[in-house]
Amino acid sequence: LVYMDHAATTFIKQEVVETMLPFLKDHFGNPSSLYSIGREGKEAVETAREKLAKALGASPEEIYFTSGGTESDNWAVKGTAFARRKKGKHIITIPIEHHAVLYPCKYLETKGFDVTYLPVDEYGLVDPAELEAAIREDTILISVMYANNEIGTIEPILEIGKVAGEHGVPFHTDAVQAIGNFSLDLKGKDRDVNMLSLSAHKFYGPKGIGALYIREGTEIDSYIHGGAQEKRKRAGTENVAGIAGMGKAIELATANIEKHAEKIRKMRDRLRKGIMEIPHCRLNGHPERRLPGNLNFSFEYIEGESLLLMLDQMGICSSTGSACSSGSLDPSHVLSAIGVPPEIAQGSLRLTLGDANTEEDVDYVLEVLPQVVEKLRAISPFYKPSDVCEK
Amino acid sequence: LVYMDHAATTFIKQEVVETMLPFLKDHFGNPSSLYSIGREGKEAVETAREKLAKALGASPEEIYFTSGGTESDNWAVKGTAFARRKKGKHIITIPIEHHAVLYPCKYLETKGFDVTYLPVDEYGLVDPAELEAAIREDTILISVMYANNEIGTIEPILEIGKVAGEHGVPFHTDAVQAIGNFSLDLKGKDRDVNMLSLSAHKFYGPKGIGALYIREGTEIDSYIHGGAQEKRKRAGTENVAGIAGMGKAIELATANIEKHAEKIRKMRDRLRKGIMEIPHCRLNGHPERRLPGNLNFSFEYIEGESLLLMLDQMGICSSTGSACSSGSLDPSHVLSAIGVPPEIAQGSLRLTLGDANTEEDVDYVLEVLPQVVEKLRAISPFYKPSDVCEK
Amino acid sequence: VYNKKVMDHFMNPRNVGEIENADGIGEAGNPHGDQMKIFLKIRDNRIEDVKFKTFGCAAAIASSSMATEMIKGKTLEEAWELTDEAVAEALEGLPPGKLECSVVSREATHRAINDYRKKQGLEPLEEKT
Ligand SMILES: Cc1ncc(COP(=O)(O)O)c(C=O)c1O
Ligand SMILES: Cc1ncc(COP(=O)(O)O)c(C=O)c1O
Ligand code: FES
Ligand code: FES
Repeated sequence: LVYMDHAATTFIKQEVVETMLPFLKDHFGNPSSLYSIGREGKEAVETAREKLAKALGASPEEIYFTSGGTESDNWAVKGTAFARRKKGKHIITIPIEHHAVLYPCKYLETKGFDVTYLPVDEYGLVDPAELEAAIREDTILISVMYANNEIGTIEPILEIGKVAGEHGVPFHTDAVQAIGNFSLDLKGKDRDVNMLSLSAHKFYGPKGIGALYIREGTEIDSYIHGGAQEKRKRAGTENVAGIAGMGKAIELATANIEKHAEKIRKMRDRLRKGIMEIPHCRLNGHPERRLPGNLNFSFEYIEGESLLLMLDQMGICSSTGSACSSGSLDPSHVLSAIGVPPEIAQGSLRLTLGDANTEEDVDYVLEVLPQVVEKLRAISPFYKPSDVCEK
Repeated sequence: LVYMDHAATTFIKQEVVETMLPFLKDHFGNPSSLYSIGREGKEAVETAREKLAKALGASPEEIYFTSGGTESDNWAVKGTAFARRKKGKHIITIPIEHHAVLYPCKYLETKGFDVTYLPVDEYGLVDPAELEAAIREDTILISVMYANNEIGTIEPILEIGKVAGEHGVPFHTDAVQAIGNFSLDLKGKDRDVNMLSLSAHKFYGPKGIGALYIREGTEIDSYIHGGAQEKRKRAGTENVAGIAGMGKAIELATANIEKHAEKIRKMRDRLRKGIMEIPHCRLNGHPERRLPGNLNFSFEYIEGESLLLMLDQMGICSSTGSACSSGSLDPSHVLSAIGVPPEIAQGSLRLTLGDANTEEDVDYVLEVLPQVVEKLRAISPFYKPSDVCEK
Repeated sequence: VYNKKVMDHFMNPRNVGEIENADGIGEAGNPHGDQMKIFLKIRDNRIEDVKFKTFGCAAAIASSSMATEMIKGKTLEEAWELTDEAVAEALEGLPPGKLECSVVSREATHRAINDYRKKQGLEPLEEKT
């Protein structure tokens, strides 16, 4: 099996599973308990918090555990909006955010908030000057993702942070796809970020666990109320095994990050080069400023779900932004926002490389993909073999 | 080690861990993916949903996975309140609810909602007639727990449901402590319940996973917005391992429920009888209508945290409602609400029995507890050995 | 997601291609931008040969393949009776939400038959919905 869908989720590293197991077995105590058997859980939670803080260049007190990237995004967006309602009602974000940011924004619109979806360019990039121009007196939050999950585009986070900081607007970034690909330093270069979301299952940790970094002094409401966990900011008995696993996972994912990213990038680039030889295909997203493992192509005359399923039959796991695959009428909101016409977005294929991949995987995909594309084009009513390639 | 804190959390059953493991190892696919490797996760999620539905007498479509009891309670209370805001702003609950219900209610009060905290009697029981009298034209939700986590009192859920149903008010019940102790039948006797919260780590499943039952047709907003998971009602990549574990756990916990409850109740009753011999102790909660494994005593002249820690030193895990243990000024809100004076609530001890216990555990606690109580009283300035026991 | 039968017709679609100088050609699409084109060779009121091309999901491709199998050799009257349900049933079921993907095969078939009728100077039949 060739797994090229690391942006969807990753396998869990062996050491991570081993870190989790004791908390599924003997160390089952409730971290809130006072007696010894709860203490191991408590310690595991605090150790993980330190590991996350270290990996992000943050303080442990600024790390809050959640049930995943989606909850982190919801909390950051809605928690800030409600906490700062008296100061204003304007939020700036971009149309290529994950739904975990977009839908909370849509929800806030129904509650009287004003949201600007700042257009991005054909590569998905935000222009910091345009962002600055969009800031109003009543802007209470800017949310721009670190890197896009579909097309891999890396946003100019430092510049955006600077603009936000200069105008005193809190800045949230969804870094779910960034962890393990870039070094973050929230006390250093990333010091203008006020909130940052992450999710363990994107960096070889378990599903259903994530965190929100909240810089000290940030105004934000609790989102899940109840017990006194997480300094009363996020209630609920802790998913101790998940938290411990995430701690281990981030430690592993951020050790030697440059070398790791370089290795993935190399494989990715060879794959990209090979795929570009297929006629009538175009790369979506930025040619250079993209996640090291990300490739997103559109193959004209082909529908993406079919392509994905044929690849699956050949043992290759991939992803698509086609409307057919999602059961909705419109193809990927990200491809639409960067101006890819619907009929071409229909034929999109995302391949995301990671630790599960080897050079042999690249060879195999380069062998299989052109055949599958050919086969699907042969049955496409739109395709005329005489057409010329337009790269 | 004698673990008598099953109401705080339980160990995870071996079969449950085994059900989880494949999803931490080989079957790591994202359930939302279209290709084969995601399908196993998807199937595991749906199998668990069916098991939950079966255990509750519900339809699988009415089960929504969450990150635990706290999130389920937050969702039920706030999701209903916001969805029905146009119909009214009045909510009825009781002061002995878990904080996961109470704090969302407090939060709603800051958003213009009106909450009635209906007083309970000295045992913690709600009077359904009083509840009926409290219903107003603009009442949009009633939330009353199935059974209390501190004093074990079982509320008259069927009667409350009937009243709620007759007045057309949606009824939520926090059944976190009830699962595995009572048979639920949401299509039968419990048909007046509209929403029900549960949490896996209270019935020998993992922490950080729970569910909200939402009867078809119930008006409720999404609380976590984003991807299309859970029929677009609860976004976020699923905690597949946790969900699979919870499915197994509820199956095990609800097989042979009467026999199991009877066994626990017997041990509990022997322990109760023995403890009642200690002078100046009183049982909190209802003498009969209580969870089979629950005991909650107040030992006069003693402070609960000290008691708990001394018991811990002797290898007994327990819990207390003392203010000292929580770092807050007031002892347990539950004990206060049933009229236990603060100085007596300070000396409370909760012992909750479950599958980890044997008759030997009961013997051991009966041997150790009187000595520890004695020892602490000997250093208490309030205690005069001449006082007589008032049972 | 899809059963074995659907996957078989998707991976090995029958009757793919075009017919030169076809007697009837029909085309149908849906709002996703999915498209099917069908070519009929007709002799003595019977569908002697049929070919198709489809742009769409696996359900659309498998339905096209199955629909062409079902009408091949049939009289035009018989072929007109083709329904979405019959195609889905012959495929042993389609996942929820994918039932409408078989609609294009039925529509394209009807249009091809009408195209033929027009060429013969006959009134087109009224398409069912
Ligand atoms: C950019 C981005 N944000 C948020 C999420 C949601 O995180 P989770 O899957 O943990 O709910 C994802 C992953 O699906 C993502 O790629
Ligand atoms: C009655 C009750 N409700 C809610 C909860 C919260 O559930 P969780 O621990 O899964 O957040 C608990 C447990 O602490 C409980 O006992
Ligand atoms: S053809 Fe688009 S969903 Fe089937
Ligand atoms: S005496 Fe120390 S907290 Fe109460």
